[in-house]
Amino acid sequence: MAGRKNVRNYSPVQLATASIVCLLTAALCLGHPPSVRADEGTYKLGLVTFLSGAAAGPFGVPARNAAELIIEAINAGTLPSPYDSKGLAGMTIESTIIDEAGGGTKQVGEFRNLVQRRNVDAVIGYISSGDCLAIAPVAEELRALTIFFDCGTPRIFEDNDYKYVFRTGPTSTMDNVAAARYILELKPNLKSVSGMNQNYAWGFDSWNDFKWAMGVLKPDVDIKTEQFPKLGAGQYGSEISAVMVSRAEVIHSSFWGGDMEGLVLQGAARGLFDNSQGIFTCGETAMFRLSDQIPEGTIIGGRGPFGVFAPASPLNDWFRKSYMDRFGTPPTYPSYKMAQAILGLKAAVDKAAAAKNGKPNKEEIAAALKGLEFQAPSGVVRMSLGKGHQAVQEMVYGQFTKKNGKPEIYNVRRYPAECVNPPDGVKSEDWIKNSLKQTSCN
Amino acid sequence: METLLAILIDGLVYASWLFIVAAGLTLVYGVMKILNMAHGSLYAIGAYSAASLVGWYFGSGHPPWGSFALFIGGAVIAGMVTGLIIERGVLRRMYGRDEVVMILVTYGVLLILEDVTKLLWGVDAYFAYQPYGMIGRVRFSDLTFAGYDLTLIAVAGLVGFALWYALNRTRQGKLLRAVIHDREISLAMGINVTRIFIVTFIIGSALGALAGGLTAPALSVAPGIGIEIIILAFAVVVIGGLGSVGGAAIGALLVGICRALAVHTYPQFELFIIYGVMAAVLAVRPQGLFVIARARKI
Amino acid sequence: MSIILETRDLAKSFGAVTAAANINVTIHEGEIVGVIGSNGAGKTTFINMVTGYLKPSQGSILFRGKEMVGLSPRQVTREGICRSFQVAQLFPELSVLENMLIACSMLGGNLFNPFSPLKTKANLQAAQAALDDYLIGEYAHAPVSTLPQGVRKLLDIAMAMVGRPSLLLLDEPTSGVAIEEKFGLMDTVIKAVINSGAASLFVEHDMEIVSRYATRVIAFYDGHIIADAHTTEALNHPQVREYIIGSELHREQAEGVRYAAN
Amino acid sequence: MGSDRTPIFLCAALLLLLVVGLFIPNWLVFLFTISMAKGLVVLGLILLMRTGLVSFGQGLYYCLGGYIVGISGQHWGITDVALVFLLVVLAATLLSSILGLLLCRYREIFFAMLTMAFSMILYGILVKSEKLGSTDGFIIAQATLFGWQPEVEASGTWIFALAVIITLVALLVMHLYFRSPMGFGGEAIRENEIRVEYLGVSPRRLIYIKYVVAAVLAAFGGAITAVAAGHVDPEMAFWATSGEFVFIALLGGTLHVAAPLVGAFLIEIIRTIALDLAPYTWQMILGGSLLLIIFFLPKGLWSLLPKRREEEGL
Repeated sequence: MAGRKNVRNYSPVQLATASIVCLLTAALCLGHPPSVRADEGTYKLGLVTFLSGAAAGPFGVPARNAAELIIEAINAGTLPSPYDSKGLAGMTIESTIIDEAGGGTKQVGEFRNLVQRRNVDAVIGYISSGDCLAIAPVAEELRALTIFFDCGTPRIFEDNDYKYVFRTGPTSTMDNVAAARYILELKPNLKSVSGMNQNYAWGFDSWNDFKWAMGVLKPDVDIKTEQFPKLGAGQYGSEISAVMVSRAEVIHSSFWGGDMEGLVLQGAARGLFDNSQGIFTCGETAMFRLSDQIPEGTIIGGRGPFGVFAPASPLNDWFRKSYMDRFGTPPTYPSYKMAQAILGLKAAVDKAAAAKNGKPNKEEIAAALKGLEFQAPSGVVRMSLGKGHQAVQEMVYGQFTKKNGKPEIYNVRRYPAECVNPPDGVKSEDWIKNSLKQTSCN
Repeated sequence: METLLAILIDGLVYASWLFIVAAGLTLVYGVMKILNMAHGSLYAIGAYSAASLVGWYFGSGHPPWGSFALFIGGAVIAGMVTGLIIERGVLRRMYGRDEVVMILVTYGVLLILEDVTKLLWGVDAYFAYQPYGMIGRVRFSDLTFAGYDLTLIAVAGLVGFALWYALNRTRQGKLLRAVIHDREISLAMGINVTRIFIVTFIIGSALGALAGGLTAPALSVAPGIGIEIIILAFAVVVIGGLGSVGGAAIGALLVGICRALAVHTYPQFELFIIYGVMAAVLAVRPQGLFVIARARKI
Repeated sequence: MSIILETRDLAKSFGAVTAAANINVTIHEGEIVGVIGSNGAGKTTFINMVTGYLKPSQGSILFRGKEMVGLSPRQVTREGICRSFQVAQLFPELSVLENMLIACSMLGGNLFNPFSPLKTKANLQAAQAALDDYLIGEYAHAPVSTLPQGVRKLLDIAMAMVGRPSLLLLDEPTSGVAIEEKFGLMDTVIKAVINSGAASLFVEHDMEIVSRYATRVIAFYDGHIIADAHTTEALNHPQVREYIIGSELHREQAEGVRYAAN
Repeated sequence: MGSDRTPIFLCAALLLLLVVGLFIPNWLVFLFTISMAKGLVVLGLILLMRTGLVSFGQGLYYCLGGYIVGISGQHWGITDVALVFLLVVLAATLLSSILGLLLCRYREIFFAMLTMAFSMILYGILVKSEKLGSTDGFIIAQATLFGWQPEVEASGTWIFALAVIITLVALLVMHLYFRSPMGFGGEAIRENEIRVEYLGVSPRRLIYIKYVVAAVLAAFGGAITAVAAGHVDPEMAFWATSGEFVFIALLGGTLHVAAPLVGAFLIEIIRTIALDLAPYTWQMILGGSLLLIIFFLPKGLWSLLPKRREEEGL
C-alpha cells in the first residue's frame, strides 16, 4: 500500500518524555541493587501508616511522630529502663516510611517492594484491618517479620496461624465488650441502646460485638435503631434525628477520626447527648482537640490503656513528656500503639541477641517475640493470643469532664485482659456469645 | 408523625447542602462541558479557609457574629482565586478536548490540590464549630435541630434564587444561557466565550468553596473531606440533567428526601440510595430529569 | 411502471407544531423526483419519516407494498431505502477509504466476523473501485475532516449507494457545495443512480438543478404538498412561484451564515 | 496490505517477558503480574473507548472476577485455576449481558455515570456482606492447576506465567478483533452513530457485544489480581479503581493492543517511584504526570513510536 510516506518525526517533547520515562524505569530497577545486604550495624525497618486521606490526621501522623521519637531515642540509647541499651541489640535502626493509602492490592505490592527491593529487616505498620488481612499471608510467603500496630479485626489470628506475623496492639473485641460492661455498671437498669457506626467492617464488627455482649450481659436491653452512615460522610443530620426519635438511653459509636469529631460537633449542637448517654469507643483522640464540645459525662475509650488511660510509669512519663515537648500535643492512642510495636521489636531482638550472644536472624527474633511479655508506655503487653502472636492488654473506660477547666477523665474503670478478651484459640464471636457471662472480672 | 417531620427536615437540610455543592458543578458543566472533579478540592479549600479564619477570629476575641461574614467571604474568595488559577493554569490549555479527557484533567488537578491543601494546612483537623452553635436550637416536640442547619435551607434557596435571577434576568446570564444552549452558534454570534468561561468557572469554584465554607462549622476539616463529595454531587447533577441548575435543585431534593427516608426506615439501604435513585432516574429518563434541548442533528 | 413507494396521509407534529400533514406521495421505479420548498416546509421531515428516523404521528408508508412505519432506520435501510444527508454524515477521523470500507462491510453483511481483517486486498480493491465510480478515488487516503464539502457530499452519497438501494433519498445533495461544482456532482450522482436502476428523490433549492435532473417535482409549503407534477408544470405553478421560488432568492444570502454556524 | 507483524512481536515480547520473569526479583514479578492484570481490564476499556464510550465502572467486573476466585476457593472449595477462570468468564458474561441490555442505550457521560453506579452498587453489596468480610475482604485459598499445587514460594512465578499466557491470548484475539470489520465498527460508532444506523447496523448491538467482551476481560484481570495478591476486598469495585483504569487507558492510548500493558506497567512504576521519592506528596506527582501526559501526548504513550499511517487503528 501507498502508506510509507507518513513516517512521523519525533518532537522534542516526545523525546524528552520518552527519555524521562526510560530513565525513571532504569533508576527504579537499578537504584536499589537487589541483593546488597544492609550494613551489619544497622537494622532496616519499614514503616507503613496513613500519610494521606482521612486517617492520616488522627492516626497516621501521630503514629509516625511516635515512631520518629522512639527510633531516635532507641538509637541514642536515651530511653528509660528496660530499654536503655543502644539500638536493637546494638544495631542502629534505619527506617523507611510508606503511605498506607490505596487499598489492599496496592499495599501488597508496596509490601513486596519494602521486603524484596528495599530489603527491610522488619515491617511495622497497618492501620486498616483490610490491609492487615491482605498483608499477613504475603508476609508469611516472603518470610518477612511483620508487626501490625493498630488494625483491630480479630480475624487475623483467629482464622490463620502465622510464624512471621505479630500484632502488638489488642483487638477491637475488648473495646466493645468492655464498653458493654462499663455502661451496665454505670446504668444497671439500662433499657435501650442505639448504635451509630460507620458503614464498613470496623463499624459492623464493633457494633456486633457490643450488641452481642449486651445481649448476653443484659438480655432485656432493647436495640432501638442501628445506624450505619457511610465512612467519611461528614453530615450526620438524618442519623442524629433517627437516633433522637429512637429515644434510647445510650448511644454507642465506634466512629473514629474526623467522622467521630463531626458526630460530636453535630450531636452536641443538637442536644443529642442531653437525654442519651454517649459512648465513643475511639473518643480519646478528640479529647484535647474538641474539649469544648464533648458533652460532660460522655464515656470515652482509647482502644486500650493508651493516652490518658495509660498507667503512670517512668516509661510513660518519659513518652508523654518527650512527645509533648516535640510535637506540642499529648500523644493519643495511635502514638502509643506505634511506640509499643517498636518497643516490642526491641524487646524481642534484645532477648534473641542475649540468648544467642550475637546478631539474631528473623526466625530467632520471631521466636523471641512469640509469647513475649514486655513493657510499653501503656504498661505490660502480653503476646498471649493467636499462639503467642497477638497481644492482649487491659481495657479502660472513663467519663469526660472539663469541670476543672481542663479536659480530664473521671470514673475510670480498668478491665483486666482476661475479662474482656477470649482465651487463646477461641473466636471472639463464640466467646462473647457462649462464655462471656461466665467470665469474671475480679 | 415525628418521624415524618424528621424525614422532611433532614431531607431538606441534606438537599440544601447537596444543592449548594452541585449548583456550581452543573453550571460549569452546562457552559464549559467540563465535569469538574476538582470541585471536591474546591469544597475542601473552602472548608479549610473558613475553618482557619474562624479559628483565628475567635482566637483574637472579636464580636462573634462578625465571623459569619468573615468565613463565608473568605471561603468564596479562596474558591474564586483557586478557580482562576485552575482555569488559567490548566483548563485553558485543554479546551476542545473530549469530555472524558476533561474529567481526567480535573482528576489530575484534584490529586494535585489534595496534596497542596495538605502542604498548606497539614493533616491535623481544623475546627470552626463556634458559628455552628450561635444560631441556637429549634425544637419540634422531642426533636431538636441546629438553627444553623435550618438556616442552610434558606441559604440554599437564596443561592438558587440568585442563580436563577442571574441566568434569566441579567444580560450576562442570558449570554451564558446562549452558550449553554449552543456553543457554536454563540461563537458565531461573537459572544466572548473565553471571558464567559473564566467567569463561569470562577462562579462555579466559588459555589464549591462556599459549600465547603458553610459546612465547615459542622465538620472536622481534615484531608479527604472533598473526595466523598464529588461522587455525591456528580450523581445529583446527572439525576437533574447535566447543566440544568433547576435540575440540580430537584435532584438534590430527590436524593435528600430519599436518603432521609432510608435512614429513618431502612438504614441498611442508605449506602445504595444515591446510586439507586440515579439508576432509576436514568432508566426512565436517560439524560436526567431536565434535558437541555440540543440543536437538530440531521 | 410499478409503484415503489407510496405514503398515505402522512403527518408529523412536534407538540403543537405541525411539521407535515396530508403527505400523499407516490414514487415509481426508476423515477427521479425533485423536492422543493423553503426551509421548514417539511422536506427533511418527510425523508426522516420515510427512513424511520422520525415516527409519523399518523399515516402509512408503503415500500413495495410493505408497511415501513415503525421500522428503525437500519431496518428501512435493509429493506432497500438509502439516504444521504444535508450535512454529510461521515466518520471524520477516518480516511475516505476507511469510510468506504466500513460502509461496504456493514451494508455487505460481513460485519459480524471478528476474525477476518477488514483491510484485505479484495475489500480494499472493492472500496477503491466504489470511490473511483464517484470520481473521489484520489482522496482515498485523506482523512475526511480535511476534505472539501463537494467530496464529502459525494462520499456520503457513495456510501449510501453501497447498499444497492431501490430508492435513494438525497437531502440537499448540493448544499454547501461551490456553485461551479454543483452540476458536476449531480451529473456523477444521477448517472450512478440511473445505472443502478434505483428510483431517486432529491431535495434541492437550486431551481436550475431541479429543472435539469428531475422528471417530476413535488413542492412543499408549510408542511403540505402544494404541487406534484412534471417538472416544468410544477415550477410554473402559481403558488410554487409565489411561496417557493420567490423566497429562494433571499435564501442565497442566508445560506452563507448557516454554514458558518455549522 | 503489508504483512501484519504485530502478532509475532506480541508473542516474542511476551515470551521474552516469561523468560525474564524467571530471573528477576520477586517484587518485580509481582509488579509485572499486576500490570498485566490491569492491562487486561484496560484492554477491554479501550475496546469501549474506541467506540466512544468510557466506562467508569470496569471495577464492577474486575471485582466480580476477584470475588469469584475468592468465593470458589474459600466457600465452594474450588481452587483449580482452569475451573475457576471458567466460572469467572461465565459470571462476567452473565452479568454483563444483563446490564448491557440497559447500558447499550446510554452514551457519553451518562454511560460513564451509570456504569459507575452499577459498580458502586456492587461495592455497597460487598460492604454489607459481613460473610465476605465486608470492607476487609478475605484471603483467598491457594490456587492449583489440574490438581497440582505449587509451593508457596514459587507461586509468584507460576501465577506470572499464567498471566503471561492469558494476556498473550487476549492480546492476539483483540488484535485480530481490532482489525476486523467489527473492530472498525466501534470507531464508526464513535465517529458517527447516525451513519452507522443508516448503514443498516444497530449501534446498540455492536456496543452490547463490546460491553460483554470488555466485561470478560475485566473479570480476567480481577481474577489474576486476586490470585496474585492472595486477597480481595470491595475496593476493587470502588469508583477510584475504575478511574485508575481510565487513567491507564489514557496513558497508554488506544492505538495499539499492547498499549494498555505498557500503560499499566508505567503507572505502577510511576507510583512506586512517587511513593519512594515523596511519601507525602505522591498524589501530586501522579496528578502532575497525568496532566503532562494529556497535554503533551493526547494519544497516549504509544504515539511516541514512529509508525506508518496505514497501521494506525489496526
